[in-house]
Amino acid sequence: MKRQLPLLFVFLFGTFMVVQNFVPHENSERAKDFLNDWTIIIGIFALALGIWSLISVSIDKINKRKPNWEYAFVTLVGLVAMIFFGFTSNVSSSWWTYFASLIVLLIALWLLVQGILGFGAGATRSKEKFFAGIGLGLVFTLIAIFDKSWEFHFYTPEGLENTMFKNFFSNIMVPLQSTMFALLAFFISSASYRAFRARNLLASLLLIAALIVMLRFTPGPWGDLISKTSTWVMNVPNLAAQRAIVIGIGLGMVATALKVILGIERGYMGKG
Amino acid sequence: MLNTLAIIILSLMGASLIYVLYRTIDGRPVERRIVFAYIGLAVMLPLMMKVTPPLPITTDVQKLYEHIVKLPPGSKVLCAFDFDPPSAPELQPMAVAFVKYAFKHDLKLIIMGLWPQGPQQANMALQEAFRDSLVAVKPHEEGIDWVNLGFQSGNEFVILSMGDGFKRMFPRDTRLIPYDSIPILKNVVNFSNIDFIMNFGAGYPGTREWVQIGVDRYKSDLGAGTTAVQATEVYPYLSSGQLVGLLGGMSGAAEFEKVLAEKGKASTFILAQMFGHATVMAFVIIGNVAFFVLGRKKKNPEGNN
Amino acid sequence: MELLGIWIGAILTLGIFSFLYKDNPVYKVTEAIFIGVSAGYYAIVYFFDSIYKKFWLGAVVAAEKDLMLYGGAVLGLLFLSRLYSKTSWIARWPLAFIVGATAGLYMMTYFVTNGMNQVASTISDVAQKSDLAGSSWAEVLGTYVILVGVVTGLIYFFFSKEHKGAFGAAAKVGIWFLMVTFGASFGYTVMSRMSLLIGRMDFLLGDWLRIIN
Amino acid sequence: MFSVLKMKKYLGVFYLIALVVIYSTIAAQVPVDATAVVHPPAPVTGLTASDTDSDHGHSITVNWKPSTDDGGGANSVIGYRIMRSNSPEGPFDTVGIVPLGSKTFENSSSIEAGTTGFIPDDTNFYFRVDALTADPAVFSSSEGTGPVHSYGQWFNKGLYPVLWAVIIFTVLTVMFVSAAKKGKELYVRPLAGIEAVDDAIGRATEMGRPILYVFGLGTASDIATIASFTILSRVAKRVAEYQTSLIVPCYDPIVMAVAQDVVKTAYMDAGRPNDYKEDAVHFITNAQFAYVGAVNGIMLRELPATNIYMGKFFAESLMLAETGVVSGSIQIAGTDEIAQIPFFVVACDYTLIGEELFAASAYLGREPLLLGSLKAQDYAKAAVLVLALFGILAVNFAGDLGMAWLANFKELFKVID
Repeated sequence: MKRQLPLLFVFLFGTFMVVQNFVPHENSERAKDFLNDWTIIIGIFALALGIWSLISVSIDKINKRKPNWEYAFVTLVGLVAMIFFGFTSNVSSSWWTYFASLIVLLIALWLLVQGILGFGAGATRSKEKFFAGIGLGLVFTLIAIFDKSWEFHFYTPEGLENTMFKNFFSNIMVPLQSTMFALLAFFISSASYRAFRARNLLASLLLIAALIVMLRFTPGPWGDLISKTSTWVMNVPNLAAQRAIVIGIGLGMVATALKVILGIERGYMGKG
Repeated sequence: MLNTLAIIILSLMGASLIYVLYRTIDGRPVERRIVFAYIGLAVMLPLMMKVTPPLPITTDVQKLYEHIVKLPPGSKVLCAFDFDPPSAPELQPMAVAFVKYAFKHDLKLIIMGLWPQGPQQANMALQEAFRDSLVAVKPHEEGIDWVNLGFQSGNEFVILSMGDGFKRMFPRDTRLIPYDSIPILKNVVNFSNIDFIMNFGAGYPGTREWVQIGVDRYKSDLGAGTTAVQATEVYPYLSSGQLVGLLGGMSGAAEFEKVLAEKGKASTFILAQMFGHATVMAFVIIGNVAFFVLGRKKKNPEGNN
Repeated sequence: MELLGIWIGAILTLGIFSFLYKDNPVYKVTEAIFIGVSAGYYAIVYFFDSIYKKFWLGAVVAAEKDLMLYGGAVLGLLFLSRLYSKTSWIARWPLAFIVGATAGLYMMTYFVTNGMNQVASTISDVAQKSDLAGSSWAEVLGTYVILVGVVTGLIYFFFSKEHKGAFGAAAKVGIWFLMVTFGASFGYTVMSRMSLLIGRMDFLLGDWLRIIN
Repeated sequence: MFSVLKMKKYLGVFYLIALVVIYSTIAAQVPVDATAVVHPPAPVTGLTASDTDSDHGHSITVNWKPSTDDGGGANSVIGYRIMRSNSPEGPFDTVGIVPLGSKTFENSSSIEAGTTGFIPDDTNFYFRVDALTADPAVFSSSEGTGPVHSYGQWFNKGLYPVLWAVIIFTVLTVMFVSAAKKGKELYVRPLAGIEAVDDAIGRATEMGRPILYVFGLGTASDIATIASFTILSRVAKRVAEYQTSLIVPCYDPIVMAVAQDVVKTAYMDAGRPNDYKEDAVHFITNAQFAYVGAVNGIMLRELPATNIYMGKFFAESLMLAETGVVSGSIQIAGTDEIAQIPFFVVACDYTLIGEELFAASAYLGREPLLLGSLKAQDYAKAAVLVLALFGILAVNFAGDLGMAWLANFKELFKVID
């Protein structure tokens, strides 16, 4: 039951999708659309598990004073703040109650999670922490309900329009993302210096092809010849090898998928 | 002052590469942090220099230029911004130069985007253009001289449906004003009322889709500015005449600024890019020269597949 | 406010760049901020995309309720059984659904696009008698080089035959082709990545420090 | 991927609208010479309408023989207008306009009721085709045809070649797997990257440093990730046996959940369930570059002896591999993302290229069941080669040998769904 039933599910759904491909009827298309929607909905529940993993690993780090535990606080604050911003919006003209609520929420969650984790580990005072957390959470909710300084948005997407949510995105996420991406320029150069050597025939082929293409993008006296050669390299040997790789990958995938459907490959269930 | 300093440092860096070569040959390759420093400075310093590198104008850019100058004042140009911030260093300078030129020569711009962040990039380009003293001579009004129709999801299907009528895909502009109440869009039904399409594309959907639908199906004139990576892919459309001209990557942008006489960021960026590329190549060459000198002494045991 | 944003952006940018020197506290703080904020950001975006737009609007408040969507919600809830180790085996059901359905879907997609259609493209790529008139000899030769590349490249990927003799030689030619490809795409990417760095430098020197422009 | 599939359904509608616009524009622009009187052209003949075959329904195909004044005769036809009605008497509405020379038109819609131009199934329609001239007022209508109704089919006849190929491949796989099960020795050539895995784990044990296993950005529904799970289960088992530690930072929460199961089971199989630590496999974030930043941090702080990258990788491939060099780790990579293979080849010690990643799970376990399918893959590759070579010969020489039907051999493989 624990292992056979899932394998049966895999077989049934897998076969269904294979057969679906041959059936153009609209019922088959609708069924496929539903399976697609299901995958998306399952994904968000899984994300909750992921966030829980991030939180519990961070808290564990802090509690056990593992190396670099201080930074786990920063992660947790960033995470909770972003989720808070996403579900709420500030409706009063001043921001202080809004941010005060965020701090109350942080403390409440901290106590709550400490309490929950404490139950399992049998730590002292976990009950007290848990209930203190719930109490603070209640205070936090009451402010929202009665103070009218800010509000919840679980059922309307206005949270996405929250000013702070947007600011955090454009002033923190965007620069961090593009800077991280820009690091690639540095890594490429150090790799070129260290590893790009004509050690043997294969490495030399790689190096020569790379140099030809690089020269093409660097203005200089080589001009037309290099431009023609690099176009040839891209259109002839490159195309050929890409096709060989694509066919290989395709067959590898088809074989793996087939093994999964037939229940021969079960690595993903923990069993090899 | 900054200029001179940058030139001096860059020349010193060039000279010091000989020492790097010596060390590498000696079997003591420099640390990666030094390589990082070289790359960082090689990209940063040229940005501070007021030097324009001599750039020959390639025929792709020349062709686009010749087509644009022929557009009479009052021509309606559809501007498709199909890129996002990561591609902005290459594409934004092209867009800025084009917008400035258009405003100075009284071309009417109809802006849209197949990428969510495209219309924002367009707004940034417009802001930049308005700062230009020659553009500011004459007031340019939204809705009369230009309009931003915003982003529409649906990739190539958006272009396809625009053939039926722009209004279908863009019932309102970004200010939420209905299509029919925008002066510039009066008499603009579909592609047949557009004199030229300019696309700034960084991938899918982008130049390829505009060629396949806008040009092949609706017979419009299309010019494009793309990233260097994309340029290789759309190059065939240029030789077949489906594109009137092509700006490829940073060098395309710099050449475009040069032919339009709109000095902009690309002219300095191209210098940074040239130095960056040259530095990477220099390190590849140093590594290999050292390897061949050293290689005779001992075999490198490190193997790769 | 905009100025504050630029300063925060610049400080974070420098924090990431500091990693190039070595791992340090500034980078660690930057990294921690990045992890927390991005995890929160995507949690919110996905929540509104799937729970709100898809499920809530589609199956709860809609006039014509898509009752099938509840199936997804039930499977999703089953996934949460992992939170308690005694019931965690139930989570294998939604997992079996995802793996099974996508294995079936991908099996067919790749069979067609990476298998069958590639046969057709290989046939079309090689110069045919009818093309010979309009092409130069170099172009015609090129198409045969493509054919050699595809054949030898595929031979390299054979697993159950020893790479010996003529077969081994073909496999060797195949790996030459692969290496040229790898070199070309490496060189190609090097050139396109430099502009990302230029973009960041422009932000630091221009928008933040205002020493250029 | 899914959105593209969905979009295809609407392609017909868009295409139809596009056609209407082009040809109405063309028709509007053709100068009408006021002095010349255009006579009504000969109407089209042989009009038939039937349900479109091998589709999801909601589509009717109309066929006709062109007017004699199309490209000949009075040469006055500029196009055809396809008209549809719910009753034989009319009124008829325009559903499409096609250029001169056309003989067929597909009137189709999406399956969603309420979308533009929706065509309900099992509803009777009547069709008529008008031959148009440059003068919008002058045209000739054909005889009506009908009733005709659309309905969905349960099999797509265009996919027969695919069906046969899939059946052959499945049979081959099952055959080789069962042959392997019976104990038939199967040769597989050595793969350097796979043989290095064991040494690398041994090395980690000697150095007392952990092993880092990275899935990349794949989700649980990527086949590359599924292959990677099997590799992880082998690696985790060895790790448990050698009593080394393992770190698996995850980008996708489902991948995390599965990987936790995989590692836990591997520890139990190795007889060391108590050594399994819950936080060995943990989620970081599903933002690409934040994930890279975190993994890079782990590499420099935990100094793993071995980094294994298996799965789907994008721009982060080189960032990870270069940082791994700094921490002095042995690096083994495998991905099916073609654009990233070069970076791994340059910066890692061993790289599994494309298909080798999918073969790796079979290699690591050396289980006959899994090895059997490698043999089937090889046969499929051989078939691809033979068919392609045959197709090239057929295209060039079939005509000369009087077998013209073979010249279109490659069409068999052009599958558009």
